[in-house]
Amino acid sequence: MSIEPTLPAPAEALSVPTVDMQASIGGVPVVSPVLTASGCSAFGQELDPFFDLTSIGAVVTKSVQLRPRSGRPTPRMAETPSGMLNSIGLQGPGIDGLLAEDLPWLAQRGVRAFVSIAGTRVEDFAELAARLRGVPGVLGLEVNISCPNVESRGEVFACDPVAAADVVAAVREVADPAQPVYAKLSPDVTDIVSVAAACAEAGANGLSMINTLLGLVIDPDTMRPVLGGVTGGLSGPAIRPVALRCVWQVHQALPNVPILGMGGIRSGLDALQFVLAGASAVSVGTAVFNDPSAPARIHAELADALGERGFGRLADAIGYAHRRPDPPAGRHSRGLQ
Amino acid sequence: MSIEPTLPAPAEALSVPTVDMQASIGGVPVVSPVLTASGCSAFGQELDPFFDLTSIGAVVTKSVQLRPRSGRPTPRMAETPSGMLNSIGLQGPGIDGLLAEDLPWLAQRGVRAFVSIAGTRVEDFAELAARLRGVPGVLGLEVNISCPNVESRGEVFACDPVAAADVVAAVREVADPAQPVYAKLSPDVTDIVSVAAACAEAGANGLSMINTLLGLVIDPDTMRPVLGGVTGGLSGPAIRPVALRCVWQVHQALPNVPILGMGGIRSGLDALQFVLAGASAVSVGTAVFNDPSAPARIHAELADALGERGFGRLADAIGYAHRRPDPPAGRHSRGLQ
Amino acid sequence: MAEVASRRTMGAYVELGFFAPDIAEAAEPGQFVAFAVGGPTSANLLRRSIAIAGVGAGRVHVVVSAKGVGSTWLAGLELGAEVDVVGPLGRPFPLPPPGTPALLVGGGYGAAALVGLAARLRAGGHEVAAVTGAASADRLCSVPELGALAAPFVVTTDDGSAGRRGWVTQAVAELIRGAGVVYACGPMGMLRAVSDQAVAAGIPGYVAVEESMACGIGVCMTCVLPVVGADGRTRFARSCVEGPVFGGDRVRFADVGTLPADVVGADAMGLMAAPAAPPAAAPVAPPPPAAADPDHDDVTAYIGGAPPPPPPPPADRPGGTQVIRLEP
Amino acid sequence: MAEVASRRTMGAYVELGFFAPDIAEAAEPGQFVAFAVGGPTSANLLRRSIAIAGVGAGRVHVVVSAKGVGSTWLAGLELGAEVDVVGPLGRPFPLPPPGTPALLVGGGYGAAALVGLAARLRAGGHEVAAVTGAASADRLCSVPELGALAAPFVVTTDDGSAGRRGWVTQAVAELIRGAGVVYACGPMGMLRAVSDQAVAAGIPGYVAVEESMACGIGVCMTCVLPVVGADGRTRFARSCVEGPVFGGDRVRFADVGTLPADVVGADAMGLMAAPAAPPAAAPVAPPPPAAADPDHDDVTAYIGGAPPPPPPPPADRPGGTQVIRLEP
Ligand SMILES: Cc1cc2nc3c(=O)[nH]c(=O)nc-3n(C[C@H](O)[C@H](O)[C@H](O)COP(=O)(O)OP(=O)(O)OC[C@H]3O[C@@H](n4cnc5c(N)ncnc54)[C@H](O)[C@@H]3O)c2cc1C
Ligand SMILES: Cc1cc2nc3c(=O)[nH]c(=O)nc-3n(C[C@H](O)[C@H](O)[C@H](O)COP(=O)(O)OP(=O)(O)OC[C@H]3O[C@@H](n4cnc5c(N)ncnc54)[C@H](O)[C@@H]3O)c2cc1C
Ligand SMILES: Cc1cc2nc3c(=O)[nH]c(=O)nc-3n(C[C@H](O)[C@H](O)[C@H](O)COP(=O)(O)O)c2cc1C
Ligand SMILES: Cc1cc2nc3c(=O)[nH]c(=O)nc-3n(C[C@H](O)[C@H](O)[C@H](O)COP(=O)(O)O)c2cc1C
Ligand code: FES
Ligand code: FES
Repeated sequence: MSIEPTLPAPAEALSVPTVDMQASIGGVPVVSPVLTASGCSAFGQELDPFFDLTSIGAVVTKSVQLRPRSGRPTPRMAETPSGMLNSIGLQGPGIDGLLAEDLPWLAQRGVRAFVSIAGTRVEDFAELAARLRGVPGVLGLEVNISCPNVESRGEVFACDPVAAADVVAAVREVADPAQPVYAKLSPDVTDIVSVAAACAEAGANGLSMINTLLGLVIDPDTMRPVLGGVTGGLSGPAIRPVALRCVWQVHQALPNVPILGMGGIRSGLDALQFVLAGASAVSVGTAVFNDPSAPARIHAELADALGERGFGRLADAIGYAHRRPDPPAGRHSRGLQ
Repeated sequence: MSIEPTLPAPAEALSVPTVDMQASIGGVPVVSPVLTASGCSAFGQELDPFFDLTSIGAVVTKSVQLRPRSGRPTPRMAETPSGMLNSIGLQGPGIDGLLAEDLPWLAQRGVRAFVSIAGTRVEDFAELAARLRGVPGVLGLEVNISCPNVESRGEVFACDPVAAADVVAAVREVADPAQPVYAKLSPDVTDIVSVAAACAEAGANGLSMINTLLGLVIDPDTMRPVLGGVTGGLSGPAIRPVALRCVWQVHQALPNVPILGMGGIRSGLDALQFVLAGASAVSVGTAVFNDPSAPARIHAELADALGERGFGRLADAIGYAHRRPDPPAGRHSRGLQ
Repeated sequence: MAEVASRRTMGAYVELGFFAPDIAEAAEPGQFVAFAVGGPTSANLLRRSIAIAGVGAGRVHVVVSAKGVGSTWLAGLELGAEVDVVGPLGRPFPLPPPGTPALLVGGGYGAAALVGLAARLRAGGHEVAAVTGAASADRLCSVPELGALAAPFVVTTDDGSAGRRGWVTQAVAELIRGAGVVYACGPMGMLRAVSDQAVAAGIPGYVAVEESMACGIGVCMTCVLPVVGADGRTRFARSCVEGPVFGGDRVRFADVGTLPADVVGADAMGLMAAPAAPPAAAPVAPPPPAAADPDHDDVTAYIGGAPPPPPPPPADRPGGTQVIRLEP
Repeated sequence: MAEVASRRTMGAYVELGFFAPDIAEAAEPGQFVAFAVGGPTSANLLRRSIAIAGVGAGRVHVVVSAKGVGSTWLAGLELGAEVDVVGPLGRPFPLPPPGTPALLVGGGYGAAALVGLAARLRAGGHEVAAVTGAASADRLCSVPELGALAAPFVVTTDDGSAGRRGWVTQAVAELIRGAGVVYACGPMGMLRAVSDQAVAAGIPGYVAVEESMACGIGVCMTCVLPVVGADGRTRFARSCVEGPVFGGDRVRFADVGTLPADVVGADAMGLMAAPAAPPAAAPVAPPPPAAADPDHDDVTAYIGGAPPPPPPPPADRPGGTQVIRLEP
C-alpha cells in the first residue's frame, strides 16, 4: 500500500520508557496497556503502515460472528459534537474468514489478537469460542454482548445481568483455558455494577467497558434519521465522562476484576484517567480515525505521564484515584503558577 | 446591572415569524416552543439583560426543594469535550424563597415560569406542588425525579418506573389542575420507554427529556475526581445524540404524550431535530453558558428553519421524521450541488 | 503537519497547495488525502477526504468546496497555516494499455481529480479528450488545466453560464466513440450515467466515488458501496481502500444506500428470523487460504505490486462488458 | 464579535487589546469579560473569564497567561482576528472615601486587573502604593503601568530574578501602615495572606477571586465561595455576579472547596440522614418579602444604584474588623 502518513512514525516516537509499562490482560502479560478497540482497527492490517503493531498490547479485532455479514446499508455514520454515531451492523468475514486469513496475518507478524466475538444466541458465542481454542496469536476473547438476543425479543444481552452471565459462562466453559475472557459491557443500563458483577460471577476474567451509547441524529435536509439503521452507537471523546464513571463505579465495587477501559481516549492523559479510575489496560477506538497512529502515540504519552507523576510501574497507578486522599482545597492559582 | 453583551440583541434578531410558532406545554399555549432548562437559567433574572424573557415559552426554574440548600462543595464543574459535568447539588433558596422573591419577579414582568421541583421523598414533591397551586405566572411543574429516593437506599426515582410513577401520581393529585405536570426523565436507564409509560400512566401531562448523564472526570494533576461530588451530570452538545434517541423512542412508543426535548441544543437546527423526533417544545440549557441569548436566538433560527422547509406551523413538524418516507438513496452530490 | 503554501479562490471553490513532499512524491492520480479539521480545540473528530488535484515542487494541490463545517474550515485556511494531513490514500485510476485514447469526464470540483490523470496520460502518449460540467460557471473547476491537456475539451453548464448549456452526458455521447477508456469523477448521478455510457460503448469506465468516510484508511467500514466482484458476487466494498476508483460497471449505483438481498452476508443480517444454520442458498465456504482475498482485490483493476490474474468477465452483469487488462 | 486590535508578548503573558466600545465604556476596574474560545468548530463550550486590564479608545485590554486549551487559544489570537466576548461582568472594586490612601497588591497576571483601579484612584486624588510579585521576572505583569501610577511601588519575585527576592506579603507588611484600604488580585493563597494583613491592620481589604466559572453571568452556581454575609451567616456566593470582588474579611478562604456545616442550607444536604423537619439548629425562616435578598446583596460593599444600609460588623468573625462605608 502506498500510504505515506505525514504523522510522526510512532516507532521512533516511543521514548525509551523509564516506566515499566508491562500490563496484563486477565493474567496474560502484554508489552503495553494500550490496545485498539473492536471495530476501530478492522483486523489490524490497515494500521500496519502507521505504527508497529507489536508495540501495543493487542489488536482487538472487529467483532466476528459465525457467518459472514454484509452489515447495514449506508449511511453508516454521522459526525456528532466530539464524537460520531455508527451503525455498521458488524460487517465482517465470519469466523471462517477470520481463521483463514486475518489471524494468520497477525500471528505471522507476532501481533497479539484479542478476538471480539458476537452472536445473537448463547450457543453462537460458545461455538465461536470453541473455534478459537488454541489458535496461534490469540491473546484472549472479548465477548461483545451488546448484541440483540434473538431468544429474548431482541433485547441486548448486555442489558440484562442474567443474559449477560449466560453468555459469559457458556464462553468461559468452552474457551481455551489459556485465553482470558472479557465481557464487553454497555453503558445503556440502569445499573452497570450489577451487570459487571454477574459477568464476573459467571467467570469473566475481565471486563471491557464501555461499548457505545445508543444515539440518533436527524438530517435537517432529509428530515429523517441520518443512519440507515435509524439509531447508532455514539463513541469518541463526547462519551469519555460516561465511560470513566462506569470504570470508576465497577472498580469501586469489584476492585479485583481487571478492566479494559475505553470510550473517547485520545491522549495519554485520557488513558491515565482510565488507569487512575481502575482500568488495567485501555482500548483506543474512534481516536484512530482522527490519528491512525494514536495507539502507539498514546502508549508513549501514557508512559511519560506516569513517569512525570512519579510512578515507576503502570501497575501502581491502577485505581490510584480511589486510594488517594483528597487534595487540599483551593485549586486555582492565579499568576504565581 | 451593567452587563452590556456584544452579542446581537435577540429582540431585534427575532425575525417576524412567517411560521406560526405557537406551542403548547401540556395543553397550555405558549408563544414559543423554546424554553430555558432547569438549572441553566437560575430564576431568569440574570438573563434579562440578554433577551426579552417574555419572547420565549417559559423560564424553567432551577429545581427547588422544600428547604434552602447550600449545594455541594466546589469544584462543581468540569469542562468536557463538547460538554460539561456539573455537581451543583441543587443549591437554592427553597420553596419559601422562590415564592417570596423569584416567582413574583417573573410574574410582574409577564414571564412564564415552568417550576422545577425536587425532593427525596414522594411527600416532598407533593408538598411542593401544593405550595405552588394558584401561584401567578406559574405555567406548570417540571418534576425533577433524577433525585435520590431516601426511602429506597438513595436509588434515583427516575431509574425505577414504579418510584417515578409514585412521584408523578402524588404531584398530579395535589397540583393545580391548570398547571400541567411534566416528569423529567433520566437517560441513565436500560429502558426509558418503560419509565416514560409509567409516568404517563400516572398522570403526567408531558415528559421532559433528558436530564444529564452520570459522568466523571479525573484531574490528571491531583489524580482525584475533579468534582467535589465525585460524579456529576454530563450536559451539552456531547449528549445530543443520546437525547434525540430518547425522544425518538418515547415519541414512537407514546405518540400522544407531549415531550419537552432537551440535551445539547445549541442552534435552531438542533432544536429542529428534536421537533422532528417528536418534541413539541425544547429547553436550552448548557448552550446558555456559551451564549446567554441562546434561547431567543434559537427561537428565531428554528422559525427560519421551519419556514425554509415549508412548514407553516411548528405543530406540523412535531414528530415529522417518524412519518416521512425514506429519502431516495445516494446522499452525496459531488460538484454539481 | 503541512504548511499551506498557496491559496486561490476559483469561482465557488478554493484551491490550496500545501507543502508535503512525501505525499507529493507518492501520489498517483485518483488518490486522495485526509485532513484533520478545526485545529486543536476541534469538536469535529473525523478527517475530511479531499481528492488530490495535482502535485509539484513538493506540494500537493486540492480544490475545496466550502459546504459544511469541515470544508468551510479548510477553505478558510490562510497562507502559512499548518494543517494535519494524511495521504496519499486510496487506489488510483488504473492506466490503460499503450495507445488507448482516453475520455475524462468531470463534474463540479470532481474535475480537479482528473488534471493529474490527464497529464499522466499525455505523458504516456495517450490521446486525451475531456468534458467537464457544473451547475453554473462558478462551479466549474480546473478548466484551464484540462484545456491545456485535453483535445477535444468540452465545457458544459446546466444554466449555460459557461460553455455549452446542458449536461456532460450529451458531450460524452459525442466523444465516447473515439475513446478506448473513460474516467469520471463527479456526483453520483453523473458517475452512473457516464458509466452506463461506457458500458453501452463496450469500453472500460472508471469512476472515483465519494462516500462518507469516518477513517479513510479501511478500518471502520462506513464507506461501503455494493460492488460486483470478479466472481459475480456483490460485496460491500470500502471506497477508501478498495476505491475510491472502481470499475464503473462493477458499482451497483441503483442500490447504493440499500441492502440488496444478494450482497454477500446479507442473509446473516435478518436479526429475528436468522436460522441457526446458514441457509442452503448462501453456503459459507471458507475462503481458500492461499488465494487472493476476494473481498479486497477484485473490485477494481489492480494497481502496483504483482498483478493478479485478469478477472473473468462478470457473469451476471448486463451489457456484456468487455474487461480489458490495464497495465499500471 | 470584537476585533483584536493590539497584541504583544509580555514575558510569559500575552496582552491583547480588542475593539469593543460598549464594553470599554461600561467597564469598571475589577470587572471581567468572558471569551468564547476555539472558534466555530470548538469542543470547548465554556467561556473563559479574563480580568479587564484597562480600557481606552474603544478598546479593552486583557493579559492572558497561556495555561490550558482555552487560554492558549486566546493567547494565540492574531491581530485582526474576531473574538466573541461578553462583558463587562461582575462587580467592580468599591472606591474608598475621598482621601483614603490605597495599597494595591498584585500577584502574577493578577496585577493587570489593578492598573485601571490605580488610574481611577489617582484621578480621584488618592495616594496609591502598589506591590506586585510573581514566581519569576517573566511572570510579572503591568510593571511599567503600575510604576507610573503608584508610589511607593515594590516589585518582588520568588527567585529574585526581578525586584526584591521574596513574597509580596513582606512588602505589604511594610506599606500597609500608610494605607486606609487594600486591594488585591492574584492567587488564592496571596489573597488570603493579604486579607489577613488588612484585617490585622484594621483596614478594609478587597480581593478579586478567581473561581471556575461555567456561565460567568450568575445562572449556573458553579463559581461559589463560602462568604460571610452582613447577618453573620455564611452562604455560597456566586463569584461571577456577587464577586469577583469581595471583602477579604468576608471570604472564608480556609473553607473554599469544602462544605462548612454552618453554610446556609448545608443542613439540607445530608441525603440519607435528612430528617423530615428541618433541625432546630437551623430553622428555615422565610425571608421577609420586602427586604433585600440576603443571598445577593450583602456579601460585598454595594456598588451603584441605591446603597443599602451599612452592614453591621460580622459578629462571628475573628479580628474585630472595622467595616467602613466605601462610596462608589
Ligand atoms: C474520496 C473523496 C474525495 C473527495 N474530494 C473532495 C474534493 O476534492 N473537494 C471537496 O470539496 N470535497 C471533497 N470530498 C468531500 C469532503 O470529504 C467533505 O466531506 C465535504 O466537503 C463535506 O464536508 P464538511 O465537513 O464541509 O461537511 P459536514 O456536513 O460537516 O460533514 C459531516 C460528515 O459527513 C461527511 N460528508 C459530508 N458530505 C460529504 C461528501 N460529499 N462526501 C463524503 N463525505 C461527506 C464529512 O466527511 C463528515 O464526516 C471528497 C470526499 C471523498 C470521500
Ligand atoms: C474572574 C476571573 C478573572 C480571570 N482573569 C484572568 C486573567 O486576567 N488572565 C488569565 O490568563 N486568566 C484569567 N482567569 C482564568 C481564566 O478564566 C482561565 O480559566 C484560565 O486561563 C485557564 O483556562 P484554560 O482554558 O487555559 O484552562 P483549561 O484547563 O482548559 O480550563 C478548563 C476549565 O476550567 C476553568 N479554569 C481552569 N483554570 C482556571 C482558573 N485558574 N480560574 C478559573 N477557571 C479556571 C476554565 O475556565 C475552563 O472552564 C480569570 C478567571 C476568573 C474567574
Ligand atoms: C465504527 C465503529 C465500529 C465499532 N464496532 C464494534 C464492534 O464490532 N464490536 C464492539 O465490541 N465494539 C465496536 N465498537 C465500539 C468500540 O469498540 C468502543 O467500545 C467504543 O467506540 C468506545 O470507544 P471509543 O470512544 O474510543 O471509540 C465500534 C465503534 C465504532 C466507532
Ligand atoms: C449547571 C447545571 C445545573 C442543572 N441543574 C438542574 C436542576 O436543578 N434540575 C434539573 O432538572 N436539571 C438540571 N440540569 C439539567 C438540565 O436542565 C438539562 O436537562 C441538561 O443539562 C441537558 O440539557 P443541555 O445539554 O441543554 O444542558 C442542570 C444542568 C446543568 C448544566
Ligand atoms: S472510511 Fe473507514 S473503512 Fe473506509
Ligand atoms: S459562573 Fe455561573 S453562577 Fe457564576
